[in-house]
Amino acid sequence: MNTDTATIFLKILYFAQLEEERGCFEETIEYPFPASPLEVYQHLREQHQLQLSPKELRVAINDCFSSWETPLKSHDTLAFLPPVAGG
Amino acid sequence: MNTDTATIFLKILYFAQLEEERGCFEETIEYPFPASPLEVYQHLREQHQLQLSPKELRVAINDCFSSWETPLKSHDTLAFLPPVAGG
Amino acid sequence: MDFSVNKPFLQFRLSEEPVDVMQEMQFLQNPSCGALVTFTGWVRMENEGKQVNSLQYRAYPALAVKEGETLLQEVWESCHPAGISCVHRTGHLQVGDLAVWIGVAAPHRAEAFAACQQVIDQLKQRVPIWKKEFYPGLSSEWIH
Amino acid sequence: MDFSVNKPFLQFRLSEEPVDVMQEMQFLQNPSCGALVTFTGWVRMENEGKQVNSLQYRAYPALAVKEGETLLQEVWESCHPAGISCVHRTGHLQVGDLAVWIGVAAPHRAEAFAACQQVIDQLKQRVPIWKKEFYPGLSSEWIH
Repeated sequence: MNTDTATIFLKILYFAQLEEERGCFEETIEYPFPASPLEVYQHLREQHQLQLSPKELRVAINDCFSSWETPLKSHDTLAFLPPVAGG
Repeated sequence: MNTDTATIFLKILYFAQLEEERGCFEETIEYPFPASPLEVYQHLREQHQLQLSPKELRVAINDCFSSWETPLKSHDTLAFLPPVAGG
Repeated sequence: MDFSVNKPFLQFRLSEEPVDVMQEMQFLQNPSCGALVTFTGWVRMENEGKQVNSLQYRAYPALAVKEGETLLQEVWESCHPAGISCVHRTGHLQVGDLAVWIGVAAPHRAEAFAACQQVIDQLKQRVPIWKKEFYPGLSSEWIH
Repeated sequence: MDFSVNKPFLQFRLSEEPVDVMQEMQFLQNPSCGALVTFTGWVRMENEGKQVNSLQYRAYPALAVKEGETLLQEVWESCHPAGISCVHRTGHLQVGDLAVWIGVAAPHRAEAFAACQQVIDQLKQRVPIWKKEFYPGLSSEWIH
Protein backbone atom coordinates (compact mmCIF):
# COMPACT_ATOMS: atom_id res chain seq x y z
CA MET A 1 0.00 0.00 0.00
CA ASN A 2 1.44 3.35 -1.03
CA THR A 3 1.50 5.56 2.07
CA ASP A 4 1.79 8.73 -0.10
CA THR A 5 -1.91 8.49 -0.97
CA ALA A 6 -4.85 8.73 1.36
CA THR A 7 -6.24 5.32 2.23
CA ILE A 8 -9.47 3.96 3.66
CA PHE A 9 -10.21 0.88 5.72
CA LEU A 10 -12.86 -1.43 4.38
CA LYS A 11 -14.45 -4.46 5.94
CA ILE A 12 -15.09 -7.02 3.19
CA LEU A 13 -17.74 -9.77 3.53
CA TYR A 14 -17.66 -12.84 1.30
CA PHE A 15 -20.61 -15.20 0.93
CA ALA A 16 -21.11 -18.73 -0.37
CA GLN A 17 -18.81 -19.51 -3.31
CA LEU A 18 -16.83 -16.30 -2.73
CA GLU A 19 -16.22 -17.20 0.89
CA GLU A 20 -14.85 -20.58 -0.13
CA GLU A 21 -12.64 -19.15 -2.86
CA ARG A 22 -11.28 -16.43 -0.58
CA GLY A 23 -10.93 -18.82 2.36
CA CYS A 24 -12.53 -16.42 4.82
CA PHE A 25 -15.90 -14.85 5.51
CA GLU A 26 -14.68 -11.44 6.59
CA GLU A 27 -11.51 -9.40 6.36
CA THR A 28 -10.47 -5.77 6.77
CA ILE A 29 -8.33 -4.22 4.04
CA GLU A 30 -6.66 -0.88 3.48
CA TYR A 31 -7.33 0.60 0.05
CA PRO A 32 -6.37 3.84 -1.78
CA PHE A 33 -8.92 6.62 -1.68
CA PRO A 34 -11.08 7.33 -3.66
CA ALA A 35 -12.50 3.90 -4.46
CA SER A 36 -15.67 2.22 -5.74
CA PRO A 37 -16.96 -1.31 -5.06
CA LEU A 38 -16.13 -2.22 -8.65
CA GLU A 39 -12.47 -1.23 -8.28
CA VAL A 40 -12.17 -3.02 -4.97
CA TYR A 41 -13.76 -6.21 -6.30
CA GLN A 42 -11.58 -6.24 -9.40
CA HIS A 43 -8.52 -5.86 -7.17
CA LEU A 44 -9.65 -8.68 -4.87
CA ARG A 45 -10.69 -10.88 -7.77
CA GLU A 46 -7.23 -10.69 -9.31
CA GLN A 47 -5.46 -11.09 -5.96
CA HIS A 48 -7.45 -14.21 -4.91
CA GLN A 49 -8.46 -15.73 -8.26
CA LEU A 50 -12.17 -15.27 -7.60
CA GLN A 51 -14.21 -16.90 -10.36
CA LEU A 52 -17.37 -14.78 -10.45
CA SER A 53 -17.42 -11.63 -12.56
CA PRO A 54 -18.98 -8.40 -11.26
CA LYS A 55 -21.91 -8.96 -13.65
CA GLU A 56 -22.82 -12.09 -11.71
CA LEU A 57 -22.73 -10.36 -8.33
CA ARG A 58 -24.68 -7.78 -6.40
CA VAL A 59 -22.95 -5.47 -3.98
CA ALA A 60 -24.02 -4.15 -0.58
CA ILE A 61 -22.52 -1.30 1.42
CA ASN A 62 -23.28 -1.25 5.15
CA ASP A 63 -26.02 -3.88 4.75
CA CYS A 64 -27.81 -2.02 1.94
CA PHE A 65 -27.87 -3.00 -1.73
CA SER A 66 -25.72 -0.44 -3.60
CA SER A 67 -24.40 0.33 -7.04
CA TRP A 68 -20.94 -0.68 -8.15
CA GLU A 69 -20.06 3.00 -8.56
CA THR A 70 -20.94 4.32 -5.09
CA PRO A 71 -17.93 6.18 -3.59
CA LEU A 72 -16.61 4.31 -0.56
CA LYS A 73 -15.78 5.87 2.81
CA SER A 74 -13.39 4.56 5.39
CA HIS A 75 -14.92 1.88 7.66
CA ASP A 76 -17.59 0.95 5.15
CA THR A 77 -18.60 -2.71 5.14
CA LEU A 78 -18.58 -3.98 1.60
CA ALA A 79 -20.31 -7.27 0.74
CA PHE A 80 -20.19 -9.17 -2.56
CA LEU A 81 -23.25 -11.31 -3.17
CA PRO A 82 -23.36 -14.26 -5.57
CA PRO A 83 -26.72 -15.13 -7.16
CA VAL A 84 -29.08 -16.14 -4.37
CA ALA A 85 -30.76 -19.51 -3.99
CA GLY A 86 -32.99 -19.44 -0.94
CA GLY A 87 -36.39 -21.04 -0.59
CA MET B 1 -102.04 -44.09 -0.01
CA ASN B 2 -104.26 -45.90 -2.55
CA THR B 3 -103.72 -49.66 -2.11
CA ASP B 4 -105.11 -50.40 -5.62
CA THR B 5 -101.85 -49.19 -7.21
CA ALA B 6 -98.41 -50.71 -6.82
CA THR B 7 -96.34 -48.79 -4.28
CA ILE B 8 -92.66 -48.49 -3.40
CA PHE B 9 -90.92 -47.73 -0.15
CA LEU B 10 -88.45 -44.84 -0.19
CA LYS B 11 -86.06 -43.65 2.47
CA ILE B 12 -85.93 -39.85 2.32
CA LEU B 13 -82.94 -37.86 3.65
CA TYR B 14 -83.29 -34.16 4.43
CA PHE B 15 -80.29 -31.89 4.94
CA ALA B 16 -79.72 -28.44 6.43
CA GLN B 17 -82.68 -26.11 5.82
CA LEU B 18 -84.83 -29.00 4.54
CA GLU B 19 -84.15 -31.02 7.67
CA GLU B 20 -85.31 -28.12 9.83
CA GLU B 21 -88.42 -27.46 7.75
CA ARG B 22 -89.40 -31.14 7.70
CA GLY B 23 -88.50 -31.60 11.36
CA CYS B 24 -86.55 -34.79 10.78
CA PHE B 25 -83.39 -35.95 9.06
CA GLU B 26 -84.69 -39.25 7.72
CA GLU B 27 -88.05 -40.90 7.11
CA THR B 28 -89.40 -43.83 5.12
CA ILE B 29 -92.45 -43.23 2.97
CA GLU B 30 -94.65 -45.36 0.76
CA TYR B 31 -95.30 -43.86 -2.68
CA PRO B 32 -97.21 -44.93 -5.83
CA PHE B 33 -95.17 -46.64 -8.52
CA PRO B 34 -93.83 -45.44 -10.95
CA ALA B 35 -92.23 -42.31 -9.46
CA SER B 36 -89.40 -39.87 -10.07
CA PRO B 37 -87.46 -37.74 -7.54
CA LEU B 38 -89.21 -34.66 -8.94
CA GLU B 39 -92.68 -36.07 -8.28
CA VAL B 40 -91.72 -37.22 -4.79
CA TYR B 41 -90.18 -33.87 -3.92
CA GLN B 42 -93.18 -31.91 -5.19
CA HIS B 43 -95.44 -34.13 -3.09
CA LEU B 44 -93.29 -33.68 0.02
CA ARG B 45 -92.88 -29.96 -0.61
CA GLU B 46 -96.64 -29.44 -0.66
CA GLN B 47 -97.24 -31.74 2.30
CA HIS B 48 -94.61 -30.10 4.56
CA GLN B 49 -94.47 -26.53 3.19
CA LEU B 50 -90.81 -26.86 2.15
CA GLN B 51 -89.48 -23.52 0.90
CA LEU B 52 -86.84 -24.55 -1.61
CA SER B 53 -87.86 -25.22 -5.21
CA PRO B 54 -86.44 -28.20 -7.13
CA LYS B 55 -84.35 -25.74 -9.17
CA GLU B 56 -82.45 -24.83 -6.00
CA LEU B 57 -81.75 -28.44 -5.05
CA ARG B 58 -79.68 -31.35 -6.24
CA VAL B 59 -80.91 -34.89 -5.77
CA ALA B 60 -79.05 -38.07 -4.86
CA ILE B 61 -80.26 -41.64 -5.12
CA ASN B 62 -78.43 -44.24 -3.02
CA ASP B 63 -75.59 -41.81 -2.28
CA CYS B 64 -75.02 -40.86 -5.94
CA PHE B 65 -75.93 -37.58 -7.61
CA SER B 66 -78.87 -38.31 -9.93
CA SER B 67 -81.27 -36.56 -12.25
CA TRP B 68 -84.74 -35.50 -11.19
CA GLU B 69 -86.22 -37.88 -13.78
CA THR B 70 -84.52 -41.13 -12.76
CA PRO B 71 -87.16 -43.84 -12.17
CA LEU B 72 -87.20 -44.86 -8.51
CA LYS B 73 -87.19 -48.44 -7.23
CA SER B 74 -88.51 -49.64 -3.92
CA HIS B 75 -86.00 -49.22 -1.04
CA ASP B 76 -84.09 -46.47 -2.82
CA THR B 77 -82.61 -43.81 -0.55
CA LEU B 78 -83.54 -40.41 -1.91
CA ALA B 79 -81.72 -37.29 -0.67
CA PHE B 80 -82.58 -33.66 -1.40
CA LEU B 81 -79.57 -31.36 -1.24
CA PRO B 82 -79.79 -27.59 -0.71
CA PRO B 83 -76.99 -25.42 -2.16
CA VAL B 84 -73.77 -26.43 -0.41
CA ALA B 85 -71.61 -24.14 1.72
CA GLY B 86 -68.58 -26.06 2.91
CA GLY B 87 -65.06 -24.75 3.19
CA MET C 1 -37.53 -42.23 -7.95
CA ASP C 2 -39.88 -40.80 -10.58
CA PHE C 3 -42.83 -39.66 -8.49
CA SER C 4 -45.18 -39.37 -11.46
CA VAL C 5 -45.37 -43.11 -11.98
CA ASN C 6 -46.16 -43.71 -8.31
CA LYS C 7 -49.71 -43.81 -7.10
CA PRO C 8 -50.53 -40.40 -5.60
CA PHE C 9 -51.58 -40.10 -1.97
CA LEU C 10 -55.18 -38.83 -2.05
CA GLN C 11 -57.20 -38.60 1.13
CA PHE C 12 -60.53 -36.88 1.82
CA ARG C 13 -62.05 -37.11 5.31
CA LEU C 14 -64.73 -35.62 7.51
CA SER C 15 -63.88 -35.16 11.17
CA GLU C 16 -66.07 -34.54 14.18
CA GLU C 17 -62.90 -33.81 16.17
CA PRO C 18 -60.41 -30.94 15.93
CA VAL C 19 -57.84 -31.48 13.17
CA ASP C 20 -54.25 -32.31 14.09
CA VAL C 21 -52.39 -30.22 11.51
CA MET C 22 -48.99 -31.75 12.25
CA GLN C 23 -50.38 -35.21 11.58
CA GLU C 24 -52.01 -34.02 8.36
CA MET C 25 -48.68 -32.62 7.21
CA GLN C 26 -46.93 -35.88 8.03
CA PHE C 27 -49.29 -37.81 5.75
CA LEU C 28 -47.85 -35.74 2.89
CA GLN C 29 -44.14 -35.98 3.75
CA ASN C 30 -42.32 -37.29 0.69
CA PRO C 31 -38.59 -37.03 -0.06
CA SER C 32 -39.37 -36.31 -3.74
CA CYS C 33 -41.34 -33.22 -2.78
CA GLY C 34 -39.87 -29.76 -2.38
CA ALA C 35 -43.19 -28.00 -1.84
CA LEU C 36 -46.17 -28.28 0.45
CA VAL C 37 -48.98 -25.76 0.02
CA THR C 38 -51.79 -25.76 2.56
CA PHE C 39 -55.10 -23.98 2.87
CA THR C 40 -56.70 -23.62 6.29
CA GLY C 41 -60.24 -22.35 6.56
CA TRP C 42 -60.93 -20.67 9.90
CA VAL C 43 -64.29 -19.65 11.33
CA ARG C 44 -64.46 -15.87 10.95
CA MET C 45 -66.09 -13.47 13.39
CA GLU C 46 -68.14 -11.94 10.60
CA ASN C 47 -69.68 -12.85 7.28
CA GLU C 48 -71.30 -10.50 4.78
CA GLY C 49 -71.40 -7.74 7.36
CA LYS C 50 -72.99 -9.77 10.14
CA GLN C 51 -71.20 -10.67 13.35
CA VAL C 52 -70.94 -14.47 13.73
CA ASN C 53 -70.81 -16.14 17.14
CA SER C 54 -70.34 -19.72 16.02
CA LEU C 55 -71.35 -22.08 13.27
CA GLN C 56 -72.42 -25.59 12.58
CA TYR C 57 -71.31 -27.81 9.70
CA ARG C 58 -73.62 -30.58 8.56
CA ALA C 59 -72.47 -33.11 5.96
CA TYR C 60 -74.02 -35.90 3.96
CA PRO C 61 -71.13 -38.17 4.89
CA ALA C 62 -71.44 -40.99 2.35
CA LEU C 63 -71.81 -38.63 -0.59
CA ALA C 64 -69.44 -35.95 0.75
CA VAL C 65 -66.57 -38.42 1.02
CA LYS C 66 -67.33 -39.94 -2.38
CA GLU C 67 -67.57 -36.51 -4.04
CA GLY C 68 -64.47 -35.32 -2.18
CA GLU C 69 -62.46 -38.29 -3.39
CA THR C 70 -63.67 -37.75 -6.95
CA LEU C 71 -62.64 -34.11 -6.70
CA LEU C 72 -59.14 -34.97 -5.45
CA GLN C 73 -58.74 -37.48 -8.27
CA GLU C 74 -59.75 -34.83 -10.82
CA VAL C 75 -57.36 -32.27 -9.36
CA TRP C 76 -54.60 -34.85 -9.41
CA GLU C 77 -55.29 -35.55 -13.08
CA SER C 78 -55.09 -31.82 -13.75
CA CYS C 79 -51.95 -30.95 -11.74
CA HIS C 80 -50.19 -34.25 -10.89
CA PRO C 81 -49.01 -33.40 -7.39
CA ALA C 82 -47.58 -36.25 -5.30
CA GLY C 83 -50.26 -36.04 -2.64
CA ILE C 84 -53.43 -34.24 -1.60
CA SER C 85 -55.07 -34.48 1.80
CA CYS C 86 -58.28 -32.74 2.77
CA VAL C 87 -60.18 -32.89 6.04
CA HIS C 88 -63.40 -31.01 6.75
CA ARG C 89 -64.87 -30.52 10.22
CA THR C 90 -68.46 -31.28 11.10
CA GLY C 91 -70.34 -30.21 14.21
CA HIS C 92 -70.48 -26.95 16.12
CA LEU C 93 -67.44 -24.65 15.72
CA GLN C 94 -66.39 -21.42 17.42
CA VAL C 95 -64.73 -18.33 15.91
CA GLY C 96 -61.08 -19.16 15.23
CA ASP C 97 -61.66 -22.91 14.92
CA LEU C 98 -60.26 -24.76 11.94
CA ALA C 99 -63.12 -25.69 9.58
CA VAL C 100 -61.19 -27.20 6.68
CA TRP C 101 -57.58 -28.12 5.97
CA ILE C 102 -56.14 -28.92 2.54
CA GLY C 103 -52.54 -29.87 1.92
CA VAL C 104 -50.85 -30.53 -1.41
CA ALA C 105 -47.31 -31.89 -1.71
CA ALA C 106 -45.46 -31.76 -5.00
CA PRO C 107 -41.91 -31.78 -6.35
CA HIS C 108 -42.25 -28.08 -7.28
CA ARG C 109 -44.44 -25.31 -5.97
CA ALA C 110 -46.44 -24.29 -9.06
CA GLU C 111 -48.48 -27.48 -9.17
CA ALA C 112 -48.94 -27.46 -5.41
CA PHE C 113 -50.41 -23.93 -5.44
CA ALA C 114 -52.63 -24.70 -8.44
CA ALA C 115 -53.95 -27.95 -6.99
CA CYS C 116 -54.62 -26.45 -3.54
CA GLN C 117 -56.66 -23.62 -5.05
CA GLN C 118 -58.62 -26.02 -7.25
CA VAL C 119 -59.49 -28.23 -4.28
CA ILE C 120 -60.90 -25.43 -2.13
CA ASP C 121 -62.72 -23.78 -5.06
CA GLN C 122 -64.35 -27.05 -6.10
CA LEU C 123 -65.06 -28.21 -2.56
CA LYS C 124 -67.16 -25.12 -1.91
CA GLN C 125 -69.18 -25.74 -5.07
CA ARG C 126 -69.68 -29.49 -5.09
CA VAL C 127 -69.22 -31.31 -1.83
CA PRO C 128 -72.46 -31.79 0.18
CA ILE C 129 -71.56 -29.93 3.34
CA TRP C 130 -73.80 -27.20 4.75
CA LYS C 131 -73.09 -24.36 7.13
CA LYS C 132 -75.41 -22.72 9.62
CA GLU C 133 -74.33 -19.41 11.12
CA PHE C 134 -75.31 -18.27 14.61
CA TYR C 135 -75.54 -14.51 15.21
CA PRO C 136 -75.87 -12.56 18.45
CA GLY C 137 -79.53 -11.53 18.85
CA LEU C 138 -80.69 -12.85 15.46
CA SER C 139 -82.01 -16.18 14.17
CA SER C 140 -79.42 -18.60 12.90
CA GLU C 141 -79.30 -19.18 9.15
CA TRP C 142 -78.29 -21.90 6.74
CA ILE C 143 -75.90 -20.25 4.30
CA HIS C 144 -76.43 -20.73 0.56
CA MET D 1 -63.44 -4.58 13.28
CA ASP D 2 -62.31 -3.48 9.82
CA PHE D 3 -59.04 -5.39 9.39
CA SER D 4 -57.82 -3.19 6.56
CA VAL D 5 -57.25 -0.19 8.80
CA ASN D 6 -55.27 -2.27 11.29
CA LYS D 7 -51.55 -2.57 11.01
CA PRO D 8 -50.75 -5.86 9.30
CA PHE D 9 -48.70 -8.50 11.09
CA LEU D 10 -45.49 -8.85 9.03
CA GLN D 11 -42.63 -10.99 10.28
CA PHE D 12 -39.51 -12.24 8.50
CA ARG D 13 -37.00 -14.33 10.41
CA LEU D 14 -33.98 -16.56 9.95
CA SER D 15 -33.70 -19.58 12.21
CA GLU D 16 -30.79 -21.86 13.02
CA GLU D 17 -33.26 -24.18 14.76
CA PRO D 18 -36.06 -26.36 13.33
CA VAL D 19 -39.25 -24.38 12.75
CA ASP D 20 -42.25 -24.94 15.02
CA VAL D 21 -45.06 -24.81 12.48
CA MET D 22 -47.84 -24.73 15.08
CA GLN D 23 -46.29 -21.66 16.67
CA GLU D 24 -45.89 -19.98 13.28
CA MET D 25 -49.57 -20.59 12.56
CA GLN D 26 -50.54 -19.14 15.92
CA PHE D 27 -48.75 -15.87 15.11
CA LEU D 28 -51.25 -15.47 12.27
CA GLN D 29 -54.46 -16.41 14.13
CA ASN D 30 -56.92 -13.59 13.65
CA PRO D 31 -60.70 -13.71 14.16
CA SER D 32 -61.19 -11.51 11.06
CA CYS D 33 -59.45 -14.08 8.87
CA GLY D 34 -61.19 -16.97 7.14
CA ALA D 35 -58.13 -18.13 5.22
CA LEU D 36 -54.58 -19.18 5.95
CA VAL D 37 -52.39 -20.26 3.04
CA THR D 38 -48.96 -21.68 3.78
CA PHE D 39 -45.98 -22.68 1.71
CA THR D 40 -43.49 -25.14 3.16
CA GLY D 41 -40.21 -25.74 1.33
CA TRP D 42 -38.76 -29.17 2.08
CA VAL D 43 -35.29 -30.42 1.23
CA ARG D 44 -35.76 -32.76 -1.73
CA MET D 45 -33.78 -35.94 -2.38
CA GLU D 46 -32.90 -34.74 -5.87
CA ASN D 47 -32.35 -31.55 -7.81
CA GLU D 48 -31.91 -31.22 -11.55
CA GLY D 49 -31.38 -34.94 -11.90
CA LYS D 50 -28.72 -35.28 -9.18
CA GLN D 51 -29.32 -37.14 -5.93
CA VAL D 52 -28.97 -34.82 -2.94
CA ASN D 53 -27.82 -36.09 0.46
CA SER D 54 -28.16 -32.86 2.41
CA LEU D 55 -27.71 -29.14 2.02
CA GLN D 56 -26.46 -26.06 3.73
CA TYR D 57 -28.13 -22.64 3.81
CA ARG D 58 -25.96 -19.61 4.32
CA ALA D 59 -27.51 -16.16 4.81
CA TYR D 60 -26.29 -12.59 5.04
CA PRO D 61 -28.44 -12.06 8.13
CA ALA D 62 -28.58 -8.26 8.40
CA LEU D 63 -29.43 -7.78 4.74
CA ALA D 64 -31.59 -10.92 4.43
CA VAL D 65 -33.89 -9.79 7.22
CA LYS D 66 -34.04 -6.23 5.88
CA GLU D 67 -34.76 -7.39 2.34
CA GLY D 68 -37.25 -9.98 3.62
CA GLU D 69 -39.12 -7.31 5.57
CA THR D 70 -39.17 -5.01 2.52
CA LEU D 71 -40.52 -7.87 0.43
CA LEU D 72 -43.30 -8.62 2.93
CA GLN D 73 -44.24 -4.95 3.01
CA GLU D 74 -44.41 -4.85 -0.80
CA VAL D 75 -46.54 -7.98 -0.94
CA TRP D 76 -48.83 -6.52 1.71
CA GLU D 77 -49.22 -3.36 -0.37
CA SER D 78 -50.10 -5.51 -3.37
CA CYS D 79 -52.56 -7.94 -1.74
CA HIS D 80 -53.52 -6.50 1.68
CA PRO D 81 -53.65 -9.70 3.68
CA ALA D 82 -53.96 -9.37 7.47
CA GLY D 83 -50.65 -11.05 8.19
CA ILE D 84 -47.58 -12.62 6.62
CA SER D 85 -44.98 -14.64 8.46
CA CYS D 86 -41.88 -16.09 6.86
CA VAL D 87 -39.07 -18.04 8.47
CA HIS D 88 -36.06 -19.42 6.62
CA ARG D 89 -33.67 -22.00 8.02
CA THR D 90 -29.92 -21.60 8.02
CA GLY D 91 -27.32 -24.29 8.66
CA HIS D 92 -27.05 -27.89 7.54
CA LEU D 93 -30.31 -29.63 6.59
CA GLN D 94 -31.20 -33.21 5.71
CA VAL D 95 -33.64 -34.52 3.10
CA GLY D 96 -37.19 -33.96 4.36
CA ASP D 97 -36.25 -31.05 6.62
CA LEU D 98 -38.24 -27.84 6.47
CA ALA D 99 -36.14 -25.15 4.75
CA VAL D 100 -38.65 -22.31 4.55
CA TRP D 101 -42.16 -21.67 5.85
CA ILE D 102 -44.45 -18.88 4.67
CA GLY D 103 -47.91 -18.27 6.05
CA VAL D 104 -50.44 -15.67 4.91
CA ALA D 105 -53.69 -14.99 6.78
CA ALA D 106 -56.47 -12.99 5.15
CA PRO D 107 -60.22 -12.51 5.39
CA HIS D 108 -60.67 -14.38 2.09
CA ARG D 109 -58.58 -16.93 0.29
CA ALA D 110 -57.79 -15.20 -3.01
CA GLU D 111 -55.47 -12.62 -1.46
CA ALA D 112 -53.87 -15.25 0.77
CA PHE D 113 -52.98 -17.49 -2.19
CA ALA D 114 -51.70 -14.54 -4.23
CA ALA D 115 -49.58 -13.13 -1.42
CA CYS D 116 -48.09 -16.50 -0.48
CA GLN D 117 -47.00 -17.14 -4.07
CA GLN D 118 -45.53 -13.67 -4.39
CA VAL D 119 -43.50 -14.10 -1.20
CA ILE D 120 -41.88 -17.38 -2.25
CA ASP D 121 -41.28 -16.21 -5.84
CA GLN D 122 -39.64 -12.98 -4.69
CA LEU D 123 -37.73 -14.58 -1.83
CA LYS D 124 -35.95 -16.90 -4.23
CA GLN D 125 -34.95 -13.97 -6.43
CA ARG D 126 -33.99 -11.28 -3.94
CA VAL D 127 -33.19 -12.37 -0.43
CA PRO D 128 -29.47 -12.99 0.20
CA ILE D 129 -29.58 -16.65 1.17
CA TRP D 130 -27.40 -19.24 -0.53
CA LYS D 131 -27.68 -22.99 -0.81
CA LYS D 132 -24.95 -25.59 -1.10
CA GLU D 133 -25.92 -29.07 -2.14
CA PHE D 134 -24.07 -32.20 -1.02
CA TYR D 135 -24.16 -35.20 -3.37
CA PRO D 136 -23.12 -38.82 -2.78
CA GLY D 137 -19.68 -39.31 -4.38
CA LEU D 138 -19.46 -35.83 -5.94
CA SER D 139 -18.16 -32.43 -4.81
CA SER D 140 -20.68 -30.20 -3.11
CA GLU D 141 -21.87 -27.17 -5.08
CA TRP D 142 -23.22 -23.70 -4.38
CA ILE D 143 -26.45 -23.45 -6.38
CA HIS D 144 -27.05 -20.40 -8.55
